[in-house]
Amino acid sequence: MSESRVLVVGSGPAGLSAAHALAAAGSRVTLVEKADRLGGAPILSGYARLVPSHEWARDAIGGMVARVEGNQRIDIHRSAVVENFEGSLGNFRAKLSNGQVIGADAAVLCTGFTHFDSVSKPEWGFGIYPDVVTTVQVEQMFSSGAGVRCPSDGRVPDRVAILLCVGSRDRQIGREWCSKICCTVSANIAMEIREALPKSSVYIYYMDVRTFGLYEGPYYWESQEEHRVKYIKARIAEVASDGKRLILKGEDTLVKRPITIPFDMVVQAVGMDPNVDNVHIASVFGIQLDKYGYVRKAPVYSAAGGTSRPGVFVAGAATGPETIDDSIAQGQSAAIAVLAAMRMPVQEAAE
Amino acid sequence: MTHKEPTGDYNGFGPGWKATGLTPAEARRATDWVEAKIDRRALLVNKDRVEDIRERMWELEKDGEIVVHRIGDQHEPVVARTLYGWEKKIPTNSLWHHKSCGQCGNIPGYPSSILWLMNKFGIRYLDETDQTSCTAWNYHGSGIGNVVSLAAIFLRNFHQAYVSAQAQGLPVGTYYPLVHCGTSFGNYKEMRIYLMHSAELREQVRKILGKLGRLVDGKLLIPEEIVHYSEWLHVMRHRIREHQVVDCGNLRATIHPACHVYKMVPEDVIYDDTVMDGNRVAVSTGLMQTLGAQVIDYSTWYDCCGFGFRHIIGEREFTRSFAIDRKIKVAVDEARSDVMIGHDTGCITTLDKNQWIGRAVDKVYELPVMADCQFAALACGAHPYKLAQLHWHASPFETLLEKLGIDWQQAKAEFESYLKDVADGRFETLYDPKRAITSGPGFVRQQGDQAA
Amino acid sequence: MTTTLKAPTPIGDPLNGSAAVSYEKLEAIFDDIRSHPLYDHELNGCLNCGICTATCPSAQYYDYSPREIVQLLWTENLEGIYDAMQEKIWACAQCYTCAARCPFQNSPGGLVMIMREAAIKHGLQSVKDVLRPFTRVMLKVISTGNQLAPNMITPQAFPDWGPNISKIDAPLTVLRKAIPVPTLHTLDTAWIVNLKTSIELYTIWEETGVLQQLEVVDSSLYDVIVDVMDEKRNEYQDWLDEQDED
Amino acid sequence: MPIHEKSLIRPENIIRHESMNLQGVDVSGDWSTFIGSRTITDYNEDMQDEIAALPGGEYIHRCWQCGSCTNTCTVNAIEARFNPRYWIYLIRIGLEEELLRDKDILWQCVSCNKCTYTCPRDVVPEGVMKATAHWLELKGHTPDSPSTIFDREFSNQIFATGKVEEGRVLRRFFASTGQALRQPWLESMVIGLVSRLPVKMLLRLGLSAVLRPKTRKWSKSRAAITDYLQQQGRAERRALHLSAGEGTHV
Repeated sequence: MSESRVLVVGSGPAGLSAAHALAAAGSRVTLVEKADRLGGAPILSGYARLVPSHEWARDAIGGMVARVEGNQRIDIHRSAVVENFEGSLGNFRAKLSNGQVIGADAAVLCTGFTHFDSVSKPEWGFGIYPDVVTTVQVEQMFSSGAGVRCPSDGRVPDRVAILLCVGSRDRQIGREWCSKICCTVSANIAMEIREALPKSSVYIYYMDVRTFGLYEGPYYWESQEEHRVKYIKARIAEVASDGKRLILKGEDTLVKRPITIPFDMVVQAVGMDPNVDNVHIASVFGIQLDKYGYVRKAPVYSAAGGTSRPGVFVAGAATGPETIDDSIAQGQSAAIAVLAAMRMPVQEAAE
Repeated sequence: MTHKEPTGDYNGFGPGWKATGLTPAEARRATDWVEAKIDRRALLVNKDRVEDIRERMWELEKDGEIVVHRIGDQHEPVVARTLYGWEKKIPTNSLWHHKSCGQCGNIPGYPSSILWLMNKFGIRYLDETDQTSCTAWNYHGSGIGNVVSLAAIFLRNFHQAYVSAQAQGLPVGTYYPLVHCGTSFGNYKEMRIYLMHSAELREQVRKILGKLGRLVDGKLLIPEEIVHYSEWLHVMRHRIREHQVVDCGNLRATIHPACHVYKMVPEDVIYDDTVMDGNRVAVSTGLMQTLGAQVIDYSTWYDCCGFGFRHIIGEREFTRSFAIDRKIKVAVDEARSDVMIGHDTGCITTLDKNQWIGRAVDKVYELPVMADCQFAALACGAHPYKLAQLHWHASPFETLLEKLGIDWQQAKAEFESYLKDVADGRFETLYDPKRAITSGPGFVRQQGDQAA
Repeated sequence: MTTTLKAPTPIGDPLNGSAAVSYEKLEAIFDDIRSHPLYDHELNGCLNCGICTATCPSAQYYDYSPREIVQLLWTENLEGIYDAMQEKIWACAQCYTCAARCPFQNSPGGLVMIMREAAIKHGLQSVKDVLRPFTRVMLKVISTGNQLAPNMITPQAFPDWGPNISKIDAPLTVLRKAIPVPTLHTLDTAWIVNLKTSIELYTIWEETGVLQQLEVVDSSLYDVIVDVMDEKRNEYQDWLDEQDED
Repeated sequence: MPIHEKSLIRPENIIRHESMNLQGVDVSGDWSTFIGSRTITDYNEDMQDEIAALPGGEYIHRCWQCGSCTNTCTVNAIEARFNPRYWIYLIRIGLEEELLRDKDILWQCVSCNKCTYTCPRDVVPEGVMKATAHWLELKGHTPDSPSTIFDREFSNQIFATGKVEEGRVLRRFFASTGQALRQPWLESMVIGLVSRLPVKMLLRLGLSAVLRPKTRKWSKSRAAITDYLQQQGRAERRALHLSAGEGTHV
């Protein structure tokens, strides 16, 4: 059997993991990344410390990047996208935007997600008031070393509110899913703020807290027990300003009274949208999307990582909100699925 | 621009539809461009998930269920963009005034300012007596009424608008209804959605309208767009500016957007990237900015005025408390507002009339409140008493007039002396009263109408 | 033999302390609410997030919560629904901010309207109490199609609006004639309404059951309106007959 | 126009002038009535820390509002307003005004400790209730009542002598609360006692009343206890941002 060739699209955690796994198993990998560097959202968006390892993204994901970049079996195309993709399992041809044509037995889409654009919810004040920021921006404040400061005047915030479910669980804007990671990320950010600014108070406004699985202890519990973060059961209706501070309007649903509370900084825990390019990606690769706009998964019980088209596989947040750890696991899982699929014809012939 | 008539299979898919004849690649590029430029809120996923009721309307028309009253060339439409970047045609000429009971009843400067501005632009319109309130205030206040009655009243009034031109010997559909009241606007838009969704409701209403002789070819008549006067003002704002004679540059204005204008059926409301970055409803704000005033945001801009529908009649304790604490006080203390501008009947009444009683609890605020059209008329030199009828406003508009350099004392004296003429039966009018009746008792066919 | 699964749990009227309300009545009221043509349109589910109550003007002043209304209906809490129909549904200001903001696209304000219609249908005492100040307005709107008339705004009816209902002291007739829009030269209605128009409207009231609603709530007002409208119809018929003669 | 939904408004939020004339207009009663907003406009960020500084309140910050404490609560079973979960929430986010609305029922905890055993987060709600009652007292929200006065007399005597002499406690209690010493119930009780108790015991009781015996070597213990209580009291007052005063009633 000749050496298999696999196209991996996207170099976030899932793509880096899939590419490495395939190369380690002896395949030749073509890794296509539309940005000018590898790493995906954790690197491009400047995440700070990751959940749950607390390692800096640039170290943890950076390590994955270095491993892939140093691998002879992986051919990397940066600032490139796949423009055309045809053929079938064992015999695909991909045309890249840089003019190259790649042959591949299979492809793994690790095209990830897009952060929800908070501008789409004007009542929450993003883009109107400078001190309304997103979780991604707070990550950047940490990772850049600048620290958490109010963008309007650089002051240290006394009181910070984190709003959960921004761009998630909201039919008004067609987002009827839970973004899965924002509760944990928010608890993490809240603890980091409290650690960096011990005099500050941090409030998390929630509908439910979904720090699933083992994240319960080190995030939901620890943020309260060790860091005195306060959780208030209210989905915020509106962020306004009285000209001095931000004003949060909501209903404290446990007290059953409306609230209008002043804050220095409001952090929106932005959800995970389908990749904005998904419609295009779907048409290039001839695959289906689900009703939310994510890549539709084939039934998982036979083989995980399939799409609606044989030979085209998928891993990570391309299929829906996903954690970094699970994206990495799915990258490896898709690699196994690819290898298994390529062996299938051989097996069938033998039988 | 050439306009190809819709043909073949696509006939009926909206009056503006035409085949583009683009290649798939060109179409893709064009779509990309539109998606990049479209309103920021019109995100990919969402766009397909919010229903544009007009699409259902065109389908029903194609199926022969309804007739759509179209906005045609005689209405000189201007296209505006709504919340999700959809297009909405706003007619600017040949308009049928669908008045507001609250405006005509206690803010008469409201309709007179609209008519005055239209006269200034030489716009053809009809102001007739064959119309009723939408009755939605009563419904929302008391619960007396129901969806069927509201829908029937909607279609009766709009049918009358459609046929009204016949009285002048003009073809049906010449005049297009312009809704003055915000509650009527919101209610009619809701009714249109219910009607488009429910065959049962259509059947119930069809029976009633048949009895009244209010069907077109046995079908319900549905307007292509339901248009609020503030939308007309919005698309006319640059033309209004050409007539501006009063400098508004040193004015700090706050806007009270009306709930029933922009919270009911929000997808149909005009947003404009040049007006507060598209983060606030564009009407009124766009006009005030165009007239040179500074529009100041305040923390309760989204709040209701406190009208309450039932409360204003039965329980003003809530209305006055809310109006003062949540709107007037904030606009004065926070925004240092010189004037609050609204675009709906109940809000103007509530915010204007309920200020005085604040003295009872030492909350003394004096914030002039008026409608966008009244302000526009003043800016274009309208008489503050004779035309804008400001004497019906309880809030102290005199200080505002001084700030605008208008001598209100002289104007008041002029008006008082004019009242003597009125008492003697000599009064000025914006409109030929003979045109006010278009059928039934009192109708007189006008000379020359046949030829018009 | 039939078995009742739900135990009837009658409750007393919280307002007037009257006798317990039978379970059958509670169920009948809820059935009317649930079978309203708009019910499914206005209620999709509930995340209990509180955005509706947060934006609700009435919730700022009353112990009233659109979230509670939605929850009562969603959980089919018959006693709670009946209880809410005594006072709470009348606190709603009908601004529809709740509907504009709900992430589930419910319309609590719309649900309140459905409950108000049901309260009227069942002739609850709260309806009669609440609608007493509406009599004049309803007479006006049903007989003329105009909700408001200039001569309704008197200092006696609106002392809290202060001394300046008009800042120009002149007879109302003259002030109205001084409005440069001829259709507004009236005292009894906001604008002059055609006779034919008000009769068409009256036909709509008859055909849509609105007059029956009114009869339940205020039978004497109903009688007055029927008299007024009979007279108008006769007048219109006379005019039609005249036309035929011509 | 009287408010129809009056029961939905807290009485203190209704501002009303029974008789008022403004600029010649009679706006008495309903015409000038205003309603105050019920919206919460700020949090008291010290409140949780204050409760946590008092004995029993240490673990309040762990609460996640599951409601187990209220569900098992002995008092809640007969008084629905007695809701430890709710009060813990109010304290945690600092809604002081809301908590004070319940100050008259808050102390009714019977310390059965069912909540202590059921709480999945080891908040010790019973301790929180104790700390909260203490907090109310320190903040001056609980005016003296017969029971607190009795407690004080009882404790003071123990501090003074290391013993309790019931007669003296009663006498002082009656004096502090302005009650006559001769209470019919007391007289009949005393008569009952005298007729039933052995003479020797009666003698001892009588002697104690006169001599006020102390626990042996009490002065040393008293100094240690008083010292501790004063220290504790000072710390608590500091934590509650109260001016340094007496500690607890010593």
